[in-house]
Amino acid sequence: MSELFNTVKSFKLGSYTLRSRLLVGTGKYPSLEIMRQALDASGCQVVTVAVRRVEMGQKNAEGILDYIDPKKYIILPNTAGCFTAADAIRSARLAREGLGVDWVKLEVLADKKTLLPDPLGTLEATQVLVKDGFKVLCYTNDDPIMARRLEDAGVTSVMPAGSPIGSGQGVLNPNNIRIILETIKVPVIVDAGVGTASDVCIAMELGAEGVLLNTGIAHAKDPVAMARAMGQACDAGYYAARSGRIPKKLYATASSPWEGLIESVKRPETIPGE
Amino acid sequence: MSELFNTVKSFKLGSYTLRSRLLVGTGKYPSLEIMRQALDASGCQVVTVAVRRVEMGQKNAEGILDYIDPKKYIILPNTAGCFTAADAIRSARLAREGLGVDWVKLEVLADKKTLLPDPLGTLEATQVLVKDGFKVLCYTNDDPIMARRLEDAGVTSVMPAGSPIGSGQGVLNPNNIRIILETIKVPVIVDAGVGTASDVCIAMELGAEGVLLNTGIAHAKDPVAMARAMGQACDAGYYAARSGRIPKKLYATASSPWEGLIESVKRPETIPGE
Amino acid sequence: MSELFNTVKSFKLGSYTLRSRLLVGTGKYPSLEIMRQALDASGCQVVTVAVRRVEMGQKNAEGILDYIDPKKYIILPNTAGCFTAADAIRSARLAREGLGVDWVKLEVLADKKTLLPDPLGTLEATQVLVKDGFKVLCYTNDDPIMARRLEDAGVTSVMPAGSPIGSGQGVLNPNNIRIILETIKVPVIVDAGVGTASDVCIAMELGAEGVLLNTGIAHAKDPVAMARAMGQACDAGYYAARSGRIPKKLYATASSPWEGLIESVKRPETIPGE
Amino acid sequence: MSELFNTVKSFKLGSYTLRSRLLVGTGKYPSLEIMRQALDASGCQVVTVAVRRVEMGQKNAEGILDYIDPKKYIILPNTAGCFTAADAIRSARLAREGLGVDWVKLEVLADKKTLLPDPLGTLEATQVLVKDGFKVLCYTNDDPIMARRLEDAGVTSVMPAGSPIGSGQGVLNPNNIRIILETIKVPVIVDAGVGTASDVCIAMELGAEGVLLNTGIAHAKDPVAMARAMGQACDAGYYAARSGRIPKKLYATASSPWEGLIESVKRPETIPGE
Amino acid sequence: MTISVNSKEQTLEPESTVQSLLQQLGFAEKRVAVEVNQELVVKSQWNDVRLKPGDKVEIVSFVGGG
Amino acid sequence: MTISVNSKEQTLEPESTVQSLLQQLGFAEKRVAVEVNQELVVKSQWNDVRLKPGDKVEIVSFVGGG
Amino acid sequence: MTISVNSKEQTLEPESTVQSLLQQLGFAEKRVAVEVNQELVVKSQWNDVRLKPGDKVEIVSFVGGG
Amino acid sequence: MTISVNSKEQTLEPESTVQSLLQQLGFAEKRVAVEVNQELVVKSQWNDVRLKPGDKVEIVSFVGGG
Repeated sequence: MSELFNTVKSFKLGSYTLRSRLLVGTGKYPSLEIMRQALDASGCQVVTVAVRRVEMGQKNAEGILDYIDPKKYIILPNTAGCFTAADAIRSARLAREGLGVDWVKLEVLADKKTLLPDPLGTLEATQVLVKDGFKVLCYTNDDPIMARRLEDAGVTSVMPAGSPIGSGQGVLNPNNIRIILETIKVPVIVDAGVGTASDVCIAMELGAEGVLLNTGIAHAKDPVAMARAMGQACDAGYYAARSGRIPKKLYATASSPWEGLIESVKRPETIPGE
Repeated sequence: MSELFNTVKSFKLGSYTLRSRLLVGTGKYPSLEIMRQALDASGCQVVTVAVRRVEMGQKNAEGILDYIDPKKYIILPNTAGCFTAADAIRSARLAREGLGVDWVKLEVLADKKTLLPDPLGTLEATQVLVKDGFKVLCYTNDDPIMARRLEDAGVTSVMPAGSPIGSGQGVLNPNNIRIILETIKVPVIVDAGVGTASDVCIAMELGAEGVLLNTGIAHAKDPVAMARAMGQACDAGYYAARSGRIPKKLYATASSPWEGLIESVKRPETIPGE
Repeated sequence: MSELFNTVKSFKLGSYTLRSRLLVGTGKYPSLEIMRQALDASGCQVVTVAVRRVEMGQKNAEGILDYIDPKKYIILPNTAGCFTAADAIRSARLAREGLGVDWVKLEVLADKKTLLPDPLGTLEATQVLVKDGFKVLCYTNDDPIMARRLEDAGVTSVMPAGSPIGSGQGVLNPNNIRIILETIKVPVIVDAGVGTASDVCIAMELGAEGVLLNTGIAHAKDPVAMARAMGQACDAGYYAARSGRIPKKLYATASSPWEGLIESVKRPETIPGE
Repeated sequence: MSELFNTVKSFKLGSYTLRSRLLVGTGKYPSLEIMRQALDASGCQVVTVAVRRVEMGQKNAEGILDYIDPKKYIILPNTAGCFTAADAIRSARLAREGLGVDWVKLEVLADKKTLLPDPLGTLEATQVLVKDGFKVLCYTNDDPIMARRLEDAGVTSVMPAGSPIGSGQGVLNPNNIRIILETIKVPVIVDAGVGTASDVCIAMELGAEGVLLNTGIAHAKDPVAMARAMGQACDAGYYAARSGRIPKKLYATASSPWEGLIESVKRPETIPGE
Repeated sequence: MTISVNSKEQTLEPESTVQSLLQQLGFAEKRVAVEVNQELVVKSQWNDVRLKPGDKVEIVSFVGGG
Repeated sequence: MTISVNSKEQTLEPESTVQSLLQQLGFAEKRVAVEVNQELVVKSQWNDVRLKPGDKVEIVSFVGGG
Repeated sequence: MTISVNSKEQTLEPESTVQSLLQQLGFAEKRVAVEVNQELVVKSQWNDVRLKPGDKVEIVSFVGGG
Repeated sequence: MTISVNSKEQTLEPESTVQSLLQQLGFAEKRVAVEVNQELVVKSQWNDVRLKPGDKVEIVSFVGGG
């Protein structure tokens, strides 16, 4: 009987032991109610939120948190929108104080146009936050060397972008992800760029520990059904990565036996390939 | 609430109404017991078998059928191993008599080396079997024109190869599958070439009604776990195909809002892209 | 000294010995003068033309032929626009009579929407034309089995489509082209689908004997410059295919030696990978 | 007449005006004589060399330089083999003194296993060398943000890796190269990873100003013929990038006219697509 | 008399039916299908169809296949 | 008499040959090929083949094509 | 006195604490975090930290993000 | 005295210059570049710079590289 098939596939991320390898963002859904249903359909356990100023005079400042059941989900604050290490560090500290969590998804972006991460600012913020006791889940580009520098700096997870945030292009450079997975010991979570279920499946098949996404679900025409698809694809990729897939060949091996065939009416003189 | 998410996603294939869109072959497993477990893990409802001579003197001629619970699975006989229309027709009739089913997965192969289908023999056998009352699920290449000829000849399903049987290369030419799906009205089931879960997911995302595979599961190191992966990937692809995925872009849209950011320490003179 | 580099790379196609492996169509250019310049820039020796009714009352019926220098180019008539074997056969015979050539590029299309070839009509017309003494250069899909049937029927060249005519998608299924090249002895010329120079280069690197294209040049913004690009890419692909390219690796081998490095200022404790 | 086709396509790189956009390395050839022939066949004008200690007692220390005709080639020294900014800076200064050139191909590698560039060391060395008056052609990863930082630091050319040095995988992430080309004003030269001619052609079609390679030629079975292929592919890609290629479509536009067809024998009842 | 079953020689009583052949071989109760001289013989006719010397009989069952 | 040339009506002298038709239309000296009732008529026979009322004639030349 | 809260002017009693500011604005019971002059003020100190004229206060909460 | 040249011990006359070292080693006329204790010594100074015991000298030339 399949060992794997029976193993509970939980893994450790920061202070938490998780079953689901899909981490889901909470931004840009048609409504908070649809978000709530999508999170549920995805089967995720970790959801990300962003730090923003309260709306003066608007009494119900929590909003989003009311739609995230603390018994079902662990909240991971991000530093989205920060373009300097200093701002990212301040946002992380505000988030820790406001949510009482010890981890953060660190994002230090280089510009608003591409939303690509700034490697230098990211490394600088990582060093400060790690010293400050944070468990840093670090959004970065897919450069294996930057990934190693971040691991050396003490990140809890390296989160390379499959492709630019919101681009829906999936994993553009599997080669880099493979090299990262070869050289990094902390969990590698593919973050950003996921457009559809097969993108999640491919990222997991490459050997990623998990996948984080937001736009791919939130902006799908049917976010709840897409959330379900993403969750299933994540599981599928997890099992496929560990099941020992068949090698690729130009062609071909028969799946039915050659023995015991009935006698051919007019056996073709020669069967090519025999 | 998501319509799709609640809809039972059954579909009609031949005389049957099916929930699962994954069809699984029964060849080449390490053991019949592992096959039984893999079929169960895959969640499939239709399994294929091949017609072969009984072993003289060997009393227990059924073997495989003892491991396929008729209450759980519908058996679809194939004509694997036939290189002429005549042999395929005889095999189909023997299968119908032996199993009491009215459908067949028609395979007329061109040679043992590539196991690619013979378009002419396939069309010839289709015409005879359809006239003879068979529901023909027809394995073919990915040529949209041959697919149309087969539909004109009355097949119940067009089953284009994603890549050569057992090659594990997935869908090599999505463009052809797309054109087939645009022009064919009967269910299109991608048959052959699937190597891992993402291949199934991609085939379903293209819009296929289902996927048939065998080697990808049977020859995986852990067939049971891979079977589970294939089943989940099939579901994932089904939902993703119908959830309206986001478009692909060079880059990028933020998943967190730009409003309400804390005031930057030293706002960088210019934020590129702003 | 490189053998290959000195070898004149002429090859035999039908009754002709050719240097250039690029065959170029004459349709859809902005003007006949631009066509003339583009043919010249491409370095091609074979150009295709179509058979059409003369314009009644319009005295100068030859038009295109006046722009094709018979001393520089060999004319290859096609049967474009024919949807039945019968029409293709008639067109071929009219072309042979009108041009005094013994070859034809056979096209039997299945429909106007996809312009994909009709395998059955193509095979039928091939059999008649070969018996009638034609050297048939046969446009077909990329199915290795149909390619073999056409070779068995006596074609002079198998011309598989890289992708649909005018689609500009290049070679969508290199796997099929590889199998065709493995099994076919007559020259294989990739026909249709070429969008830009690298498409030609890739087709040649796969091992094709030549490439035939038209829209990729004629509809480029600068047909003459694109024609030059296509011609150079064809040569480049020809040489690359025969030069024994390096294998692909995940990473990496240094192109500069490790010996004789100056002594490092502060040699990093450990150089990873050493 | 085609403007482009007549334009001499020279471009400025550092202090030089060049016709050829292919830059070729001098490492790892079977022999210096074959290297000489390959450089000639490639049509390149710029060749790279590495700085190494003289062999004590071995009188003819120049070796390689005797095989590089200074009237035909401009020598570009590199800092290959350096794993720290300090060593790269020393190597650059030694090269400038020894060769009397004012430019350098800067390489600061992260490790011997992947030969991937170290972004931090590269940026550090760039800042020092630019201040020291060097024209820095800077080997880097394909991250558009690092490319921008290097441009801000004053490099003469950004040289992103298509794939790891010597991997022969071509341009693994065209998306990143596109973003770099959108945002960088200095010449972008794709450096490293080129395996065969089509890789060069594709890099140029993306819009790169040039391509630098070494192993792809030096380790080919026939370096001289491959060098010729690379040179032609570079030209082909240059012209194709500027000729306005046709768009990609699912299918299809006819290259022969629909008008003036002969009357069909038995016009098929309906032509699909009409 | 002698016939061929799945390309192997088989001797049996003259006038034997398909049914008696299957009994003799032990397949009468199994899920099998039968051809005589490349023509299918449906189960309902196993008792009626008599075999002649030299008849070529195919007896098939089912195995794993994709 | 009346015949059809490239699907258009054409009147000409009775007993006309293919050659005379081509002359009348101005194509005699051009690089064209001719079918009468879907049968090719080679140039060497243009003077011999006489047209009958109702004959369907195709006269073709060459245009740009891929 | 006048301070800035989230870049907007805000007047309040001299000697006010962070706690009193939050009460005045109605955020005292909410899940918010506070910075004064870009330094975090943890909840346990809201009662102790007194605001001075011109202080820059940031009050943040959480919104949807990826 | 003894110095190190490319990490190998080398003995030479006291007061030797870089120029004399290069002559002794036969590289004076070659296209080489020289560092003493990790500082570049340009050719115009080869005659002026005197070597001290224990100096670390690097003499480099050029090889094939990509």
